[in-house]
Amino acid sequence: MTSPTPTALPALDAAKLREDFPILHQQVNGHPLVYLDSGATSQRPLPVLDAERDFLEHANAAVHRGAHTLAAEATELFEDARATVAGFVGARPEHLVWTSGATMGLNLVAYSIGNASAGAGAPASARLALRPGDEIVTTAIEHHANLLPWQELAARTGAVLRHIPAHDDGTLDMDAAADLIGQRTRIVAFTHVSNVLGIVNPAADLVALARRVGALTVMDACQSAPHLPLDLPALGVDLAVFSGHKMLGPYGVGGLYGRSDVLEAMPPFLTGGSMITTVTLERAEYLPPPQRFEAGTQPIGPAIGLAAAVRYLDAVGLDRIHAHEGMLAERMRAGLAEIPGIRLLGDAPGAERVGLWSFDVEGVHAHDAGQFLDARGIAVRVGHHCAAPLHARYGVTASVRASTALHNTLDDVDALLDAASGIRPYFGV
Amino acid sequence: MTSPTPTALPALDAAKLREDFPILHQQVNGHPLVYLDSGATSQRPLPVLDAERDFLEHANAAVHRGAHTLAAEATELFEDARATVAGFVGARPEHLVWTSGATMGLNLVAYSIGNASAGAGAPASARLALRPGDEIVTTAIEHHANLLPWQELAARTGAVLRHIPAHDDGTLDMDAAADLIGQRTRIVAFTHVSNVLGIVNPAADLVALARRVGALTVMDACQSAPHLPLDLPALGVDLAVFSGHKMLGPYGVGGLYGRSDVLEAMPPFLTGGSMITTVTLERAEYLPPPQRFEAGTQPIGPAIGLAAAVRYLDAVGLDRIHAHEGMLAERMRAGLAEIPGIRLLGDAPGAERVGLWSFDVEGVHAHDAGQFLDARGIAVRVGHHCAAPLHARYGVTASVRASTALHNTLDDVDALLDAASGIRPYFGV
Amino acid sequence: MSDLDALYRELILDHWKHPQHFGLAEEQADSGHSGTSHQRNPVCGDEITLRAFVDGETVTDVQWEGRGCSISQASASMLSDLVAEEGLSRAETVTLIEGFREALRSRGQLELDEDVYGDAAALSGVSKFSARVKCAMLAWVALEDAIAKA
Amino acid sequence: MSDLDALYRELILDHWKHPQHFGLAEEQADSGHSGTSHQRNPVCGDEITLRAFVDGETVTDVQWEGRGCSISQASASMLSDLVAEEGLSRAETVTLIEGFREALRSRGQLELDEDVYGDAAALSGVSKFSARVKCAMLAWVALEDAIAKA
Ligand SMILES: Cc1ncc(COP(=O)(O)O)c(C=O)c1O
Ligand SMILES: Cc1ncc(COP(=O)(O)O)c(C=O)c1O
Repeated sequence: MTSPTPTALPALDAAKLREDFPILHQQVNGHPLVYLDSGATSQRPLPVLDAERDFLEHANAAVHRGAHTLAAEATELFEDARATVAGFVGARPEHLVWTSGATMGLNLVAYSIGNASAGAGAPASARLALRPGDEIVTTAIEHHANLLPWQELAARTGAVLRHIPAHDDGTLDMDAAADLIGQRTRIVAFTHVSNVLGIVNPAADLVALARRVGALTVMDACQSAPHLPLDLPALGVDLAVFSGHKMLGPYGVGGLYGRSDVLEAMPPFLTGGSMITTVTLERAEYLPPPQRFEAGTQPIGPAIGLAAAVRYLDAVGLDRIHAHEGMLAERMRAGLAEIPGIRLLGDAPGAERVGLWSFDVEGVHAHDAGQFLDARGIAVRVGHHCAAPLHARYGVTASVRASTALHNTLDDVDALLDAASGIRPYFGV
Repeated sequence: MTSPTPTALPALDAAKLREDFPILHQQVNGHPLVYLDSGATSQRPLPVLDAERDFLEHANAAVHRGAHTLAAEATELFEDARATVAGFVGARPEHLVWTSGATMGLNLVAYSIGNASAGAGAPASARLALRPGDEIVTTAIEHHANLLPWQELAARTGAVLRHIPAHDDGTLDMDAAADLIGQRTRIVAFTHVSNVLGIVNPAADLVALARRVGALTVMDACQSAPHLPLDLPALGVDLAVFSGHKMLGPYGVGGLYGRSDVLEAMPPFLTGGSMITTVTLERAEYLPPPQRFEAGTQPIGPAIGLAAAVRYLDAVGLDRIHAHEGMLAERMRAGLAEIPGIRLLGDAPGAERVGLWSFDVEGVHAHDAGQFLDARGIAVRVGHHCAAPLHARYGVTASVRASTALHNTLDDVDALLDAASGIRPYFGV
Repeated sequence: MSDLDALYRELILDHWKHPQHFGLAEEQADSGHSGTSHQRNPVCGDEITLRAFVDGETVTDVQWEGRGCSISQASASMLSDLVAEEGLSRAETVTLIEGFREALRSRGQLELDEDVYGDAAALSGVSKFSARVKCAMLAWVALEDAIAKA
Repeated sequence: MSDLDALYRELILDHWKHPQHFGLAEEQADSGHSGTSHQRNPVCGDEITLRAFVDGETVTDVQWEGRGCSISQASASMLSDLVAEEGLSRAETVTLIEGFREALRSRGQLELDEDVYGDAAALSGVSKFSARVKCAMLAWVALEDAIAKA
């Protein structure tokens, strides 16, 4: 484990943070809830719940389109939220497009490029256009959200989709990547952290490979944004997405980060109100980014909630969160590896990780294993976690995933380990 | 005014309902807030705020993908919400697709048809495909959200976009509609109620014209859903959209209603998690509707909030709401028409309406008029309300719009009228 | 008995470990007398291929193959036992499936009658676990489909 | 003075009703000595076309046409007056515009200096009304653009 442990900082006090999360204080099936499913959706601390509610009780109004006092106040709060969330990933407000979530952000990018390929957009859009034979490179470990939009884009444009393979230990095969990313490559789309493996991928190296051939980089930051310090401009990716609900924020909001020149070149995707300069019955002209990509009423309350969420994360400190969750992951690995019949997916020695492990229980289906854990109040996810090809790679259809957040304690991990050791005995295998 | 006034029902008590809306109890610029901007976004009553918060504090989890107790509970609440919201518009749960809002819903339909036109989807999708020369008919009074997606679809497919004109009084020219909707017409997209004019359009007649030629009907129900009883299957439209935030519900959620055979035939739009049956690195197969159109994490909390909103509307009664708002509209019309220099847009005698009026103040720009009203605590919307072509039709670029909801009282209307009479004197025109 | 034990009855674990009627005989590819259905649970990737043999109006045999959780496997095994041994008619089988669906969707309200459902009555406990209802239903949906095709 | 009166100063209403430098002379289409900019506020559809005349480094005249609210019209009028009468250099004009932008975005914190901004100093009150800042800025953004083109 090479997670940076900033010794200068005192470790975070997860037991204390827990108090901010109302949902954690309940019994499930007669046991205290141990929530190890933040990888699916995170729980919300009080400051997030309160920020959205305060807004709705005192300042709610549609933004950007009104002169009345509430509308002006709401617009300021909404644009402040943009600046806050952009700042959280090291970016400027004009580089952050609101979306409804990461899936939407990735579809936005793929469809916009599809539209450019069909001749839409400004002259600058031509450089994004795909032609038959052009290549889109993604990886063998992606969430469906960062795979299917590219399959569809390839089908629409005649581009070819290729995949960077993974080693057995879950790390990407960077030699293969260097071979795959070539002159025909126009887009390199990869996840920063896989939602199954938890390994932090070498984003900077992938960006360097893509830059060498002038390909656009698209990074899925869903599973890294809430868990480690992120500076997207420094990382050099062209575009990146994240989801509010996975980073202590509300449902229904997410972010698409983009470099100016890239966003500038992208034709609109969704069309409708608030993204135009002029409209006649026959045609419309569109605003510059980010508004160009924000058709219709935006998720105003959720955006304000997400700003509160990143302020909360920032106040705790992403370095400390990363170190804390790394420590939990370490303990989890050590414990799980000792349980007979449990196989960890992506157990790469020394890899930088977030606090997440997926595993297979020999002879017991993931659903049954998850049910057993749930009976002890432990909430884990079971299934293919929207990464079916990755599971096929490991010869399984489903796995059990335990994923942590800043509020998880070593007690939570120990509860998991204790229960997990009982799975195979219970099912008599 | 032909709004049905169900004399059997006691009128609703708006003053009492007001108490459920925390935001209304404040002073703005030294005056009690008079919120007449529900057409842009509605305010949320406590049961809606509480439903979402309760869910987040007690049952929040990602749905459909987990076996743990919270996930099972969240899935039930989420699917119950679907049934509730579908029922609100007379539909069955499987006919309701969650969206992030009406703009998204209309784009979903237009892009799905675009994908069908490009050869995507099942064999049944071919009947949705557009060919060059096919016609899409919309109206001259649409919100940009129900205009631009069709402009873009026409541009992508070579279809021709045509517009049903409006009379000076704001009603649609149904003779022209009967001429326009012909053998080439494949899609008829219209708004149930214009967000500028407030007139209830003859949806059943438009559906009949479209059916005659086998064209698909798409209805924008944003401005009708919260204001009058709606039975979409009875109305016979193929597809319809609405936005949660305009019907006392949360931001970030909306509904797309569709008839089974139409949804069945539509290829996917957004792709990602939770909408697939099988995925390999090369290709994916998709679930039946509604899941086919629900890629990625859905707005779970907002959907549960929206269910609470429609329960609230239903408890008050849509007939009563329609009658109450019709009464407010009547008083507003009478008062505004008397103020020298005020011109009402869409003042059709005897037309069925919702409680909304837009007007022009001679010699005073809408921004200035709105500012003047705001100084008296009256929140109205100014601008083109995302309906620029409609404003051009009336020879103005902007108007002032006062729109009501079930919590508005006659006192609110009188405050508007009193202030409005002061606008031209203040600016010395 | 804990909730978990009520779900994972002895009988269920037995069928899971010793699935009955498992295996599709290769030589008996679909004829006028049989129908095959493939069903899949998209959440976990579980799948089943089930073949029903019908003689006139009588369901004479059921064979299946598949992979999945203990509930889905046990359910397929119990269902095959039940149908093959009783020599039910098409109509009776459809009624049986409908009753099973209703009980499983009842959120713990309805118990399956052991006289009618045999070992499969042990699946009653699943109805309290809404996320597992699909697992138990998989084979039954497949049989419904296979009979319609036969 | 009420907040509203602080926004709609006498001077603003005057300029609105009697706009200065209004009208683009047709014969003077763009030459090397002038630049024209068209700006639009997408929210309300307000627009302005503004032409700046530059002689060497000196801005010699400004003409404009447009429609919009009293703030946007008065602001255009005041700006034209100011620039045309002072004979400012390009650089000075740019500095002027930057100062104006800063004051208007200050949410009521900064006052415009009457000695520098002339009548346009009356627009200080706009900065408290964030939704109206764009209205007041419209002509200034157009001038910035027009000078760059001249
Ligand atoms: C008639 C109409 N259609 C569509 C929309 C778009 O709705 P939304 O912005 O919630 O997507 C609106 C609201 O702005 C509307 O009033
Ligand atoms: C790595 C990764 N990418 C993308 C997504 C999709 O995010 P959402 O469902 O919020 O759109 C997820 C979450 O499910 C994820 O874990």
